Amino acid sequence: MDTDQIEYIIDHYKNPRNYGSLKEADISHEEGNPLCGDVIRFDIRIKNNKVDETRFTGKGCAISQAAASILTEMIIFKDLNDIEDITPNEIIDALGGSISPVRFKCALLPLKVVQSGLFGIENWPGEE
Amino acid sequence: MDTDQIEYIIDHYKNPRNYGSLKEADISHEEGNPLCGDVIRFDIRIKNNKVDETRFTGKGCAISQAAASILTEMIIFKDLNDIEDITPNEIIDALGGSISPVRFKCALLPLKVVQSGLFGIENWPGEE
Amino acid sequence: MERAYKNHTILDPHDIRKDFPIFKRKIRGKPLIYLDNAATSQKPRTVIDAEKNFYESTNANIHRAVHTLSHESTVLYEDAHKKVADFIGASSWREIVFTRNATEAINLVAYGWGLRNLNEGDEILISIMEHHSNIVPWQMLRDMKGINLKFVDVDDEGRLKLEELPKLLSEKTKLVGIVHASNVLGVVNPVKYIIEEAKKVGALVLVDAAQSIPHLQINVAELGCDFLVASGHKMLGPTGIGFLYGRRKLLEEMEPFNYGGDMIETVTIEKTTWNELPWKYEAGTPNIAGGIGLGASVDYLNNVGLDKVHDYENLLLNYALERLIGLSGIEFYGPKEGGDRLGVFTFNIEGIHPHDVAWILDEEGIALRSGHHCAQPLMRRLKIENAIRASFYLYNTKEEVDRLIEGLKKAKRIFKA
Amino acid sequence: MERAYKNHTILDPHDIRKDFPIFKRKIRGKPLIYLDNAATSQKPRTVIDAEKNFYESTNANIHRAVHTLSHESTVLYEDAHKKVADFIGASSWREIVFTRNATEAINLVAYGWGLRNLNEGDEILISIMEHHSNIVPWQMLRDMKGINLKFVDVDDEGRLKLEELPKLLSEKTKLVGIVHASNVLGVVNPVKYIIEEAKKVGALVLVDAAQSIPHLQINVAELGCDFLVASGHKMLGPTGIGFLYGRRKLLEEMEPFNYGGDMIETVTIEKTTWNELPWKYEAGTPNIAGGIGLGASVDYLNNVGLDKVHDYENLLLNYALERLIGLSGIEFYGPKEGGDRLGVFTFNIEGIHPHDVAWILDEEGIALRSGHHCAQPLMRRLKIENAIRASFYLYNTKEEVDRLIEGLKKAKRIFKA
Ligand SMILES: Cc1ncc(COP(=O)(O)O)c(C=O)c1O
Ligand SMILES: Cc1ncc(COP(=O)(O)O)c(C=O)c1O
Ligand code: FES
Ligand code: FES
Repeated sequence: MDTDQIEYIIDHYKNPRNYGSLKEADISHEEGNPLCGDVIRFDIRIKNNKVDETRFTGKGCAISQAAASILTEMIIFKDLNDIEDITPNEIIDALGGSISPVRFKCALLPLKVVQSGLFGIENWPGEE
Repeated sequence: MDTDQIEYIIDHYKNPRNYGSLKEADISHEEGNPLCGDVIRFDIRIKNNKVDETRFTGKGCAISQAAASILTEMIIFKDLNDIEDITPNEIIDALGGSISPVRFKCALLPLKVVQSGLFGIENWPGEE
Repeated sequence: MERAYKNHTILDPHDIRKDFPIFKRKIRGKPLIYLDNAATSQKPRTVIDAEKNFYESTNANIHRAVHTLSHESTVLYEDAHKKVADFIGASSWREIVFTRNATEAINLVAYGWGLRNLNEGDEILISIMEHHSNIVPWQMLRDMKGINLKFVDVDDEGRLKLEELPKLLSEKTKLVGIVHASNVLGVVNPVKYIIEEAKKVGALVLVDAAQSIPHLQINVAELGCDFLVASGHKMLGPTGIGFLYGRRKLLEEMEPFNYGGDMIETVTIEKTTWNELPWKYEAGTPNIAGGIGLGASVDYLNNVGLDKVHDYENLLLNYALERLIGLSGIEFYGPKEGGDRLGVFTFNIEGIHPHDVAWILDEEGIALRSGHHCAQPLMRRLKIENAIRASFYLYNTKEEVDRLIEGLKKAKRIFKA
Repeated sequence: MERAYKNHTILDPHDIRKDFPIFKRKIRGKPLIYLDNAATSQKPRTVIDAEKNFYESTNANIHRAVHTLSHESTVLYEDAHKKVADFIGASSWREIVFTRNATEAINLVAYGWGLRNLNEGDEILISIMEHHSNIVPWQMLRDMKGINLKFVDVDDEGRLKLEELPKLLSEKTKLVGIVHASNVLGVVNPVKYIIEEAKKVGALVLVDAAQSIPHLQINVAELGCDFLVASGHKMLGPTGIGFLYGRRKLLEEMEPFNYGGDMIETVTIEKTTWNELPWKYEAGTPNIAGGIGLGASVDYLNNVGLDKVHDYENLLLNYALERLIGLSGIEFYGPKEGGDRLGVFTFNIEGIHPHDVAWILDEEGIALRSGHHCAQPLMRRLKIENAIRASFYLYNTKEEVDRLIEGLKKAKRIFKA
């Protein structure tokens, strides 16, 4: 991984966007990674089938936390249908592309929180 | 194994010495090889602490039967103390020396019958 | 026959042999003739190298470590599961559990499923031609759980008495364990039919494919079996690796077998939860190199094509049987013709102990097996204690068959039999 | 320290490294620094070749066949048992049962002994620092047999609270399972003392030597343990092979674990009798090549000398701890000094997730482990979820320690920690 990408991830980790919680969230959902005990929680407010506001909290590694931060920016004001379509690859790309597959579970934890929270999707890469 | 040795074994197998049973044996003892189901039985008559007469019966491979035949010749008129001292190696040698170790159980079955029958010896090569 | 053999250009054993380093081996100065394939097969260079390369450039423990070698090892080991899954038509690689061998795979089912799900009076049905591996684990359950163990008999040619099946199967039957191809007789059993019959009474079916999978294309979806077991070492793979195929739902419901690291999700003092499939059943550090080697053996078989292997072995078998039956004093067990039969055949020579035949053949560099072949109930049914068994694989040749026949003649000469 | 290291001529890691082909491997262009030895060790050329040579020139199934290859294979495989027996001071090679790994060896005892001999209310005592492998099998017995599972606690430095032993041991205690050296803390437990205490109440003792045996000379007769388990892959041997040592009388009395071929003497439909030791516990075709490879790894360790290995690793450990503790923000678990301690150490860097540390180090070609190390109860006791673990073996060097420290500094820089 090149230094730029590492720094990009560390920046999101150290300065997470949309960190925190929402009082009157339409959806609050949390998932954990049993292998490490890390967890992420998303609060989402919906208006007109769009994400109106979102916040996340969590504890965990830089990759999962950075991915959560980046994901908040990806989904804000987006149509729920488009959010349902976000693929794991898009997350990996958004993180700079060269995440090691051992860390995919980290990188995809936030997407899992959002998609299973919103749509009850349960089949995740490595879980087929 | 050279042809002479093979022929020597086959000769004892086809024309076993002292084959049969004794009516008034002092000791009659049988042992089997559980791996193949073969068995050998020795009848022994003792006089003055010496083997006065002996016969064997059995079913099994050429090596076990030939060893039994040869063993009858080795023990006849021998002092029991000397019989107790017969080593597995002497049997292998008497068979011509180059018996494959996989067949040791065959070659030594008769000695086992005789020594365990006479002396209750139980520890056998490969059984330590 | 002779002609068919000569025109048989689809598989050239002489080409194949170049892939197997062991054929440089001499036995007492004579070239090795290896006819003990039903016991274990030889290994092609690609399989030997797969293990060697793993140790030389990748070796690490799998799962959970972040470092590169561990990741690469995990991928290689998972891929091996995928190769096996594809090879037998499983619907997911998670249905493939690597075990030490076929025996352990059967024990996994006996413990993981049987110990927990069987009740007194339940029945398990197997056949009299099973290998000990598919008998003794069920006897253990019989003794521990008070279940009954029933046996399907064979006729005098060694074929299953299928007509007895309906009588033997009932609602009490919880599992049918059946060998796909006999390691003594070479017969291939109509497992698809047996599975259909078993399903009518709701029994699970375990297929012992240890002998068939090296020679026959198997598709578990088509067969409809619940479990299938096999050993890597008989299919060109390494020792120490075999597998259980299990229907996903069953594997999910069953209890684990071995307990320890890697098969757990979380452990607390009070309670432990299990890892996802197949890891739930692969406790501790697995035979990583062996698994990768098994994957390489599947690749090798796929490259050659199992159809070709089977066709070729059938030609060889027919050639051998023809010549063997021409000898006097041969007592032959099992069906005398090709067809639903593998290249395994068992016989005796009147007046010579089978171990003595093997000994004389060994003097000629010919390796085959004599004994009870871990199938004592079948042997007893055939009214014999021991027999000689020759078994072919894709690298055997017609010339080797000729030398076998010469060897048998020599044994007859020596023993004046 | 520095001087001691320089004068340490007894073991030259640079010489040793030449025997290990993997050190030619580069990770992203950087030389591999392998510090994940507590997970699995690398393999010397002699071990890799032992397996390769077996497949290339001897390979056959063992036991009972009359032919030469089978005989040679049997001897090689038996000899491997003998090498292990000598290595640990067992009184007979028949006390050595080859298993897949340490985990399976513990399960063998749980099933073969525990399942048949334990009654409700009986107790098994283990420690809170056990690897999952020495916890979960006993939980299984607890759930199946209604026994109690008790734990010896550790103090804050990670040493066993031995003073609690008398309270925890009683006539109810049927088995004590204790890890010889912790895979997290590196501490070597006073197993001899624990065994003596356990013997006072008549409990059996199982020693988990998976971590200790690669580094410490062990003598089971001196220890007086009833069982001892280990894994080949951590002691320079292949994957897929490990062993159980068991006192002969116990192994004779216990029930088998896996059932099938090779572990039986005779099988009838009604009844089966067991083969002699150790085959009674090695059902099916074993990992023959793996066993032979394990024998080769024992030879290698004997040639180098475990004393030298241990002394050298201790120097390396002290050097590493000195430098590590000099860094700011390091949280270190376990005793901070050498002595009764192996070259394994576990720590965290404040403000960086251990998996992220491992990731940054991996970018530098440094392989070490992060996570819970299959010892979740211990981790919970230490009030952490994850940690970084570095572990040494005889081929690691002072220069590698330096690069580890540089890597950790880099991680701290990147994370501004
Ligand atoms: C202390 C200890 N016991 C047991 C094991 C289990 O070893 P294996 O996975 O080879 O069965 C390990 C391996 O990490 C260990 O460190
Ligand atoms: C039909 C059959 N089933 C099971 C087995 C057991 O195989 P393994 O010893 O590899 O467990 C064999 C091996 O001889 C076999 O022929
Ligand atoms: S390590 Fe836990 S989510 Fe990344
Ligand atoms: S084969 Fe049975 S004793 Fe020789």
